[in-house]
Amino acid sequence: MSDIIPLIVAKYNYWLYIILMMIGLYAMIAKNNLVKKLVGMNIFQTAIILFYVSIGYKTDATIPIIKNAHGGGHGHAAQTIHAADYINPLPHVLMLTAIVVSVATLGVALALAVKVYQRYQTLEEDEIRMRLTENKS
Amino acid sequence: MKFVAFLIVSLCGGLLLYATADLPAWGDPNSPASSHLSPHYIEKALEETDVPNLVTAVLADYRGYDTMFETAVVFCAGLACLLLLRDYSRREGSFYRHIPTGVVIHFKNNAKSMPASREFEHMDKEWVPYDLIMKTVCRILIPFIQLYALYVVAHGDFSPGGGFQGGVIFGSSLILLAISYNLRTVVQRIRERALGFLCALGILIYTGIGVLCMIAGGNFLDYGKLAEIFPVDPGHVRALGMVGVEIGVGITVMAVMVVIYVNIASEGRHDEGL
Amino acid sequence: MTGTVYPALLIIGPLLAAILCSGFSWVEKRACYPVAAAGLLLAAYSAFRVLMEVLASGTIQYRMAGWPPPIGIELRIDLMNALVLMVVACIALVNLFASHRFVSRDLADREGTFYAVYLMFVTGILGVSATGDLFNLYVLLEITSLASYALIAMGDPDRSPLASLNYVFIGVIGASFYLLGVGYIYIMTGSLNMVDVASLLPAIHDSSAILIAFIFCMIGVWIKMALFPLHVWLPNAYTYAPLPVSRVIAPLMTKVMVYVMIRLMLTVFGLDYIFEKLDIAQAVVWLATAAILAGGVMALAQKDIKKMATYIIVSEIGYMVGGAWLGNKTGMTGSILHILNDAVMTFALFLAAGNIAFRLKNVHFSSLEGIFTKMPWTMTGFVLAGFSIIGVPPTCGFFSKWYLVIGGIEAGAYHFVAALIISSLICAVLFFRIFEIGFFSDDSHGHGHGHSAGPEMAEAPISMLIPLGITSLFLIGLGLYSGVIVNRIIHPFLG
Amino acid sequence: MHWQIDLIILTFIIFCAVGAITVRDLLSTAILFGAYSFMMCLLWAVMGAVDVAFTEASVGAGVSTVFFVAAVFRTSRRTKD
Repeated sequence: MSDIIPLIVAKYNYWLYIILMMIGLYAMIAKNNLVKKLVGMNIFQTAIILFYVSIGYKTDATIPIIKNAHGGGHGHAAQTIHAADYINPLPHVLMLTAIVVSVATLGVALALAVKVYQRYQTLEEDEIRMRLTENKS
Repeated sequence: MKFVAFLIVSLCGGLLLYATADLPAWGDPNSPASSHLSPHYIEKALEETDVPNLVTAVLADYRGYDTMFETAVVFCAGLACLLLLRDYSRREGSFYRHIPTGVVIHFKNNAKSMPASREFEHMDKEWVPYDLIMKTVCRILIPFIQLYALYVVAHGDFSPGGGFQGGVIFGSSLILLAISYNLRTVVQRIRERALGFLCALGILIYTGIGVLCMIAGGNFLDYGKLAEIFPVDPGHVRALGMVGVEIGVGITVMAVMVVIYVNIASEGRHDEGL
Repeated sequence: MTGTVYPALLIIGPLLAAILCSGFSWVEKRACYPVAAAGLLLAAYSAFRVLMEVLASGTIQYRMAGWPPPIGIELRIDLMNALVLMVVACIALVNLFASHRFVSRDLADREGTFYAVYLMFVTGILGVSATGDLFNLYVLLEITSLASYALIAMGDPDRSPLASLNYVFIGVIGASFYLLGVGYIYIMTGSLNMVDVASLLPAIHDSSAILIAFIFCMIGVWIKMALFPLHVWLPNAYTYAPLPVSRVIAPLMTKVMVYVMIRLMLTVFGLDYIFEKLDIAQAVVWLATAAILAGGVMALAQKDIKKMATYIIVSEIGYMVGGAWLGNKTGMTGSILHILNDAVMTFALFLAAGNIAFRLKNVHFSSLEGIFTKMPWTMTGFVLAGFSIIGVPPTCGFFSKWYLVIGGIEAGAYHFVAALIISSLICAVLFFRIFEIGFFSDDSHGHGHGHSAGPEMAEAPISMLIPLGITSLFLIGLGLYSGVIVNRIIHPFLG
Repeated sequence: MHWQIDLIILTFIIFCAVGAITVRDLLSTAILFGAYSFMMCLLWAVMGAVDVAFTEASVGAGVSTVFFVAAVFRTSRRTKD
């Protein structure tokens, strides 16, 4: 037991992202309302983004913008940059892309939801299914 | 359904928890993710691209191809909303309010409409715009939001921000206008056709810069080669290329955000809405 | 390094055409179709040149933005990519020609936007097949999916938006799982380039994180390709989509996902890892067997050509996944060859269905009576496509099935072989049932009329028949030259 | 990185996420989702991912929420779960 607690503490961000991912995935699968499902979808995607951002984090490092790059005349030619001083920028780049992709998907999905509502006058999946069976019979 | 969902979710959670044990410790500077590729980006980016914001440098240069498709995703979303929701049929009837007396007139026939005059105001059926305070505050605020958006785009090389953020902020300033006044105000200020052109223009700028690099003899998006066409400092040309690209991204994102909003809020009729 | 420009043109051509299309849709709608055709022609020509260059001089690496591979993104085109790219570009082009009449009839007010989204779909799918970077693959996959969500929802106004929305939910779960898998690969190796990752992985094969990365990547890809228990989104989405859309999404989307799976297996994780470290190959082959049988049985229950074809796709996915997981070269050969053949034959089937739907407005079995006399040419193509799916020798479907069966026997997976044979029989039943309805159940009063007026010909327009004709020729051509394809392309690729 | 701040934000995130998917009014769902995004953005800012936080603040907490509100305005606020 004593070695599990440091494990949890050292990686609590990973644990958190797993919890959020589970919440999002559960909402996407189990919820009945289409907008709720979309909220779940976004929570799911944000959880993954949190995971990537956690990958990039480094202790004792600062944000990935080079300090004094153009300040102090031509300082930057002589300045040496240590990788350990700055947070890894690559996951941030990937996640910028992922955020934009998620908002694009959200836009299209909401457009579809509005279209579904125009047709069935409801956002509840079971009610839509009921209308469909009514139409058939 | 709930039980199945619970089962699937627990299974996924369990698998991921199982893998967590082997992940490198959180914030470890020597983890593979921080020691394989990223030192190159951190140590060489300023020298190679002359851009101090590493995220922008990686986003628009090293992984510029990704970013082009990211813009393409946004562009595609805008087109998709137009394709799905745009409704060219006209809604029946319209409401006018006589401003001095507050009397509302309802025209049931579309063919007739109130002649333009200052006394009558075209009114939404569902959405009643907010009061004077709201309008005035937003009116004062919007130019500053837009100025800030432009700053974010232009200053993306040196500080957090860039084309996406700037574009989204600019787009949301127009959305704010739509919410505080009404949708028609926005649609009159910036026509649908103009928005459509702007969507295409932004990504065309991005792709065009890439193609220019190819014409100059480099690979696609190799901004370094632009120095051979344009009279610019070869050491700084990559940064300039990135600014150009970011402007393109900003334009597309701005236009697409407004297109998506307008189409969702008015169900594609572009007449009235939130 | 400035080598060939064709890999870049392959992607940029359709992308630029999409941008121009969306611009032109606001000023001159008639310009959209030629622009789209030009973009796809450029893509097809580039794909052809790329294939030639790969055959002549081996793998092409195109460095985007000029940065060397692990730092920048590269397009990496080897023999398998080149083959898939060629098929994708050709099918997209032929479908554009076949769709023009339909689009200008049914979607006249949004023609330009439709072509633009269609081109974005093609761009995405070409990009997925060309890229050598794991994250780039995700972005392109999302473009493809986003475009297909929009295109699918253009169909039947009653059902298609809902089908598309369900596809959105499941598609996002699939893509996110894939992204999660890539995240685990990234955290363990620090790289995103496929070849670089492959060189770093052997050192950490025993890590549980890599196992989870593999599982999540695979589940993500399986969801996107609709492998049997995860296929629930596919039939509705493809059935209610408009025909010009479903006949390009159905052959391409699923097949390209199979390609992605094989790429992940061969290039990223490596066969050693999959077949020696992990002990799941047997289970996956069983899953594929279930997919083949379930797809076939569900296809039997349908009364509509389009819906039947969607279940046939579910069954065909089982062939390809099973072949790839048999763990021997013959099975893998069959699987890759089947990507090519299945894309062409599904396309031919949907083209024929599209021609029928253009005239009859639906493709329900009950309305097919006497269809052979009404649309003889279309039905010739339909018969060829049917024979190919059943696996009758001169058509291409036979040869890939042959490799799959041999591979199954070599691997000792007799249940898979049995499923393949049963599935062929089921397909035979399916298609002969349609032939029977179309050929023999010519109702008697129609016969009486026949003497006076003659059988009424209502063939589809020529612009829709020519694409079908070309595709049918390809069905036979690919069959006759499958030996060449295997010896020149697939065997050198597998080494 | 201060773990106290972290912990507070993390708790808020979980609450907002659970709240957003359980509350029985779609408008509240949309607003809670905005709050969730904003908390997430704070967390990323604390973790040093300024660009990602900036994007999330403008996209997630801003535009996405507005899209949700617009869609709810066009459809209905009613939900059964």
